[in-house]
Amino acid sequence: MRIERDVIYIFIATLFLMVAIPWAAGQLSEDIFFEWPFFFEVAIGGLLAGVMYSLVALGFVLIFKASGVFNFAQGAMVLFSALTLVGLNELGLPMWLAVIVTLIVMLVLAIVIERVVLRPLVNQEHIILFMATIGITYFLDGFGQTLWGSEVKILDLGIPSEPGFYFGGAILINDFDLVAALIAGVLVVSLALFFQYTRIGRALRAVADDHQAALSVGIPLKHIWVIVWAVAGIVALVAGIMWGSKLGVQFSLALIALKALPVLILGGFTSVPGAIIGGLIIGAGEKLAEVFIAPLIGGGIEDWFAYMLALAFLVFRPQGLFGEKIIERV
Amino acid sequence: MIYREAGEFKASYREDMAILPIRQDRWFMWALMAVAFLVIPSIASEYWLGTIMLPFLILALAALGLNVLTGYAGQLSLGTGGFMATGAFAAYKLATAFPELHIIVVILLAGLITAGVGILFGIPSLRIKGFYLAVATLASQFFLIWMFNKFGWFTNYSSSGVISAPPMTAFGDFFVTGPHATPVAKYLFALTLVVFFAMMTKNLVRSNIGREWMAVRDMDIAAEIIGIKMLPTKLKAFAYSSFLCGIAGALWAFVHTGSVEPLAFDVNRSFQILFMIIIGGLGSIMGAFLGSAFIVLLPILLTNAPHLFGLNIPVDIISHIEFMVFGALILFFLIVEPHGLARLWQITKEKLRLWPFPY
Amino acid sequence: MKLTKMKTTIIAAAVIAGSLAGAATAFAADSQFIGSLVYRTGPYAPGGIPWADGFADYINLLNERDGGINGVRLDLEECDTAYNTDKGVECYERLKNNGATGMPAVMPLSTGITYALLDRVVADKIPLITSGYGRADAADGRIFPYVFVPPATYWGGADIAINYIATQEGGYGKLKGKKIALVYHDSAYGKEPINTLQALADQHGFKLSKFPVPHPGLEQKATWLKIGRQLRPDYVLMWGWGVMNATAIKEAAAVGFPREKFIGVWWSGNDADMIPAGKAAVGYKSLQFNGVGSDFGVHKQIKKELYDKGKGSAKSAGNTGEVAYNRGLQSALILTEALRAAMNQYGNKPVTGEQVAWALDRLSITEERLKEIGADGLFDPIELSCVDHLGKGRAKVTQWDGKQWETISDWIEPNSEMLRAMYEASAAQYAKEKGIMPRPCG
Amino acid sequence: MHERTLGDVVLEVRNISLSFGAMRVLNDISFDVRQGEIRSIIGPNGAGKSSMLNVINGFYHPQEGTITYRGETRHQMKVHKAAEQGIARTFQNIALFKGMTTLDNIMTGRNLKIKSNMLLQAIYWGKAQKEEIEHRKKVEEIIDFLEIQAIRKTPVGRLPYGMQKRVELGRALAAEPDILLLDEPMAGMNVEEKEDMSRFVLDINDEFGTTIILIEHDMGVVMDLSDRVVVLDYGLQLADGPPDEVRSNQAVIDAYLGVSH
Repeated sequence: MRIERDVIYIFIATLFLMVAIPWAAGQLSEDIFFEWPFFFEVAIGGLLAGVMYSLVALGFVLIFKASGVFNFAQGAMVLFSALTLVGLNELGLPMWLAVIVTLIVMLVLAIVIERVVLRPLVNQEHIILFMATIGITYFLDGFGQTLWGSEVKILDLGIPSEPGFYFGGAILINDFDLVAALIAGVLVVSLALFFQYTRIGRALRAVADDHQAALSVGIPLKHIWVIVWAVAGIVALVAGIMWGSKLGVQFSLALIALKALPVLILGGFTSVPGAIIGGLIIGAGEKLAEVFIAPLIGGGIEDWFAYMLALAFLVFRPQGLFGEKIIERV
Repeated sequence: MIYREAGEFKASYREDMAILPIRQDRWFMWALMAVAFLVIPSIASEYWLGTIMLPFLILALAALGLNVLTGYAGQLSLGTGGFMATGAFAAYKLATAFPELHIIVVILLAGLITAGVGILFGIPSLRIKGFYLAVATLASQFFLIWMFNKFGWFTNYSSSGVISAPPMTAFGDFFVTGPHATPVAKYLFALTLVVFFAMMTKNLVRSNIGREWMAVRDMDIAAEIIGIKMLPTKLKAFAYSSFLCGIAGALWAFVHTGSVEPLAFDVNRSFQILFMIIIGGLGSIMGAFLGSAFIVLLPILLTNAPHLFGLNIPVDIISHIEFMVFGALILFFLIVEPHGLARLWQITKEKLRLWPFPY
Repeated sequence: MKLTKMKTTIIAAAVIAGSLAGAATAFAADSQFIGSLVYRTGPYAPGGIPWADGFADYINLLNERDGGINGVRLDLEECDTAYNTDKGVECYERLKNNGATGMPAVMPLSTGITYALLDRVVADKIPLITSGYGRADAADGRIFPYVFVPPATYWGGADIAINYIATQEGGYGKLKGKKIALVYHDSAYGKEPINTLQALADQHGFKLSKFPVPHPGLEQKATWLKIGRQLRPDYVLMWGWGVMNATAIKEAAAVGFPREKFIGVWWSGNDADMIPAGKAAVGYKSLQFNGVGSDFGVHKQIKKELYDKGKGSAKSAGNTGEVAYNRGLQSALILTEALRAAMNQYGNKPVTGEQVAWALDRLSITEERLKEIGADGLFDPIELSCVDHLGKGRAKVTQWDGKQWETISDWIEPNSEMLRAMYEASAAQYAKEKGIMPRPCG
Repeated sequence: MHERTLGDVVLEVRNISLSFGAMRVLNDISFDVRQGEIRSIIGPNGAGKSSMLNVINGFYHPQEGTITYRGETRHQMKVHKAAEQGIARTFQNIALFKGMTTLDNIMTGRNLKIKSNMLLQAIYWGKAQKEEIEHRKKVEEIIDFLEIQAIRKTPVGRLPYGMQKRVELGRALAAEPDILLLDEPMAGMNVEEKEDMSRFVLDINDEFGTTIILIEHDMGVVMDLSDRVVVLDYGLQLADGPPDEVRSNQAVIDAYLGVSH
């Protein structure tokens, strides 16, 4: 990937502002408490939270990249996969087997979605496909709960959530967040390797650029769709496990999709690295804003701030930080 | 054979440019109006008027607003809930600060204020397009809801941040808000406004501004080259769309529920309205109404269906199944006709015109 | 476009039209209809399910054991709101005319639905009972003749929490200079206690810091870094909801804030909220307006009459001690006691909402009556009047031990004098805006 | 061919150079257009013909050089300005508004002439309605002229290619332009359709006195219709002059016969 020069400028400016604004706020206002260790605690906490958002955003990117579908159902897939996993586990399956069965379920789901939804709607406008994924969302939400019930379920990975102190005790970092970020990182690297070095991965990349070209690689488009939806299902499962062990497996898991959307636009709908960088910027940005700006205007700004931040990036890069440039011609 | 335009000739452009150039369509429309204004209020139960027709009408108005922006001008928006909230809170501030204002004035002013807010949040649309714009409009959605929640001024410093509509009359003793307003009164009031604004919208989309919107939607570069200015055209779409959404929000708060908290207009509302126009048909006035009917009525039908068949199913199972069936029906209709119920209606009419011949 | 498409459309339309036509269902004329708005689905279902089970179990107990109330069988119908206001309103409108006399009272179990029904219940003359939620100022029965808020309000809850903290610290005098943080769901519900807490802060000299959490509250890292690493308050209060509660407790653990100094309101004290938080929740405290556990006579009867015969609503009798379940019991108890009083007055037949409102205006659930029911110690006695739609408004403090709640305080009575003045002032403002004339009370 | 005297210079293109990044698309191009003439730009694919039109109507901004239109010299302008100055155009790849009918497409061509404000249009009564009908009359004249009465109310997305080209011409004509830029109006047409289109171009020029700048591949058509021809090749200007003169120019012949550069 070639990084354009303005992306680097925007990146540097962002880093600068992320440090400068909290610092300045701390100097100017009595209500803002600014100290470097505390700043780093917030920034690191934000970055780690951002990785968790990336995890969800990644699923969106995979599907959008390969099929141009804005998959609203990604949140529902996170919930569904986590519910299935925990449900199977509660039925008495050992965890490893439950994971395998859930993976098979997600593969079947991908096949069904391709057959029932995508194939009849091939070549329709984007917004129609978007609406179709909303239909899938409703269906999955209902189906998952019919199968496994609406009660909250526990998914314990055994990662401690007590405070951990680093850098000579100066900075607090949550161990759970560290582990989660690590797992997300492994997932991203393996996806990148998958795209780079496997035949299917290369075909998927080709499909993103040109559907005709993909056909010439020798893989039918419908298989490619099944594969990306299945891969997105795996990503959803990982996200579901991580978020589920954090919040308990319950309906609210589906709502994390809303936290992934600003990540998506900031990074660009079509870029895997964009989802990661976007997650980091959004995560750190919203936490820093909540801590160092929000007290001035009443607090609780995290949600809209993430969107506003993404919007600000779009003004400079209408296609997102790493999105494909939109070229207009007549 | 009855539905036929043969034999009807237009003697002037004026006739040819009427909203419904075919005579049978005009009859149908008059009949529909008669049913809406006369038959329904006299036979429908309170439940039907207050719980089904009223939300249907108000959400149809919001859908109409969004359809102008998304269906006609091609600007995908997920800020509808925020704009509805703006209308509701503006109406509340106006009604409590100037109690002598007539409710129509309050509602129109609330719409205008919302239009102003819409213009503000429409500015990014000059650079940002498609799904990027949709997600960017979520910024306005979250920001507006946060703002109404956060600043006590908007709610006259009520401890909970809930606004409550004062009782107001349309004329004389004819209450349309507050506990003394009958469902019939509320229904007729909302219906009148909705019909009026539907007419206005129809006029706009068949006039120059409507053509400019569609031109921008279909090919913005070509539109600009033939002299359509992007900024005013897009902002007009945002303004008019938010105007309607604002009015819908004010009606929702004042006429439908009476009291609302900002969360009544959260992001789910925005999605709900977007579903309406996609299911109903993008770029169609009729579509806004059909979509609203689909999204409002279907869940209610699904919830009640087991009772009708005498089945005693626990409510949670009903709810889950309702979700599944609702999702499946969305998919079904999209696959049957991706361009929405309005197109389905149109195709039915075309068939009817030729019936009984296949061509 | 094939003809099949048209056919399917027509069939779909026919089905829709057909199912609309027969929307009315027949009901037995001699049984008392009870409509129950519950949420067994949606994002808040984990807290809604036990409540619905408790409510249903109590009604069913009366039917199974006593054949209803005063010989009038109870006919319970649930309607699932999924905690969604639109659906809630639809449920209310659908159920309100059911049965011989309509819905005798509505318990919407959601702040949003409560607000949406405020005008409607006045027009329909159906009492709106909001136990521990809704509008606190509805305690003023002169302005809210159809709204009842027993057994407690958020404002009272805020006062009780401060009262408890003062006791822990050794008296109100020790509060001076203390730092208390409020973490709240940024909505109508979460904002309710702020005015009360601010008034108390001014009065007792502690510093109140407010931390709104945007809905739904999946992410609170920034909030908790501020609380745990910067402000380091002496106590944290929480007005949380749904998934926000577990997240807050986990984040509190992550920044090392002692859970013993972390007190939630009753809606932040469901068993379902503690379970996902796991070990992090041990030591966390919560206010409750009812007792905890299933060690009461009423539970034993429910087990005997329902669960042993396979007629229980919850998964098993083991689930009947959850706080939310007991809250459901309590709501059912308040409603059925009002029904009983109304029937005593108007005759042993189904009663109307207006008659139940009459009964609620003079509702008296005494200690003796609670003993008869087998709920002494579980619930606080309730005495309502035309003016007072709240009662004593007391609550207890409980602590989570990792498996269940332990009661750690007696009933704490809020400062009724101060609160009453606040209720009346707020209600008066509402009356002014809505043009309501206060009704005369005896 | 028709012998006629040409009017004054209305448009002068002077030393225009245009690049995208490292790619030079136009290199020092200069020519003029006189009132009432049919001026053609020809050249092989990739010669920069469409880019030249895009420069003239302000869609591309050249790095060097100026455009003088009716005495007014400009370097850059907003895209919609060209239409206001009376420059209309058609596109190589049809740029119609696909979701709208033929009638509405052509009506959009008159957008600059409609004066009613939004409120009047919303009420659609009195002035606004009168105006709408007036413009409809004008548009009907164009529809008659282009012989597309039968497809008046058909959404243009459903029309065959040749018809779409005609509708696009109609939309440009609706603006009553002083200068009409036609970008390959006959591409992909059969002989019969080409004849129709040629007739329309000549009629427009004759009847309305519209100055026309034409890009076309069909040499026969170009030589028959044009008053003067500019030849471009790889962004360079090879020749400029009347058809006969251009036809015999050695550089042009080489370019078209593909002599290696």
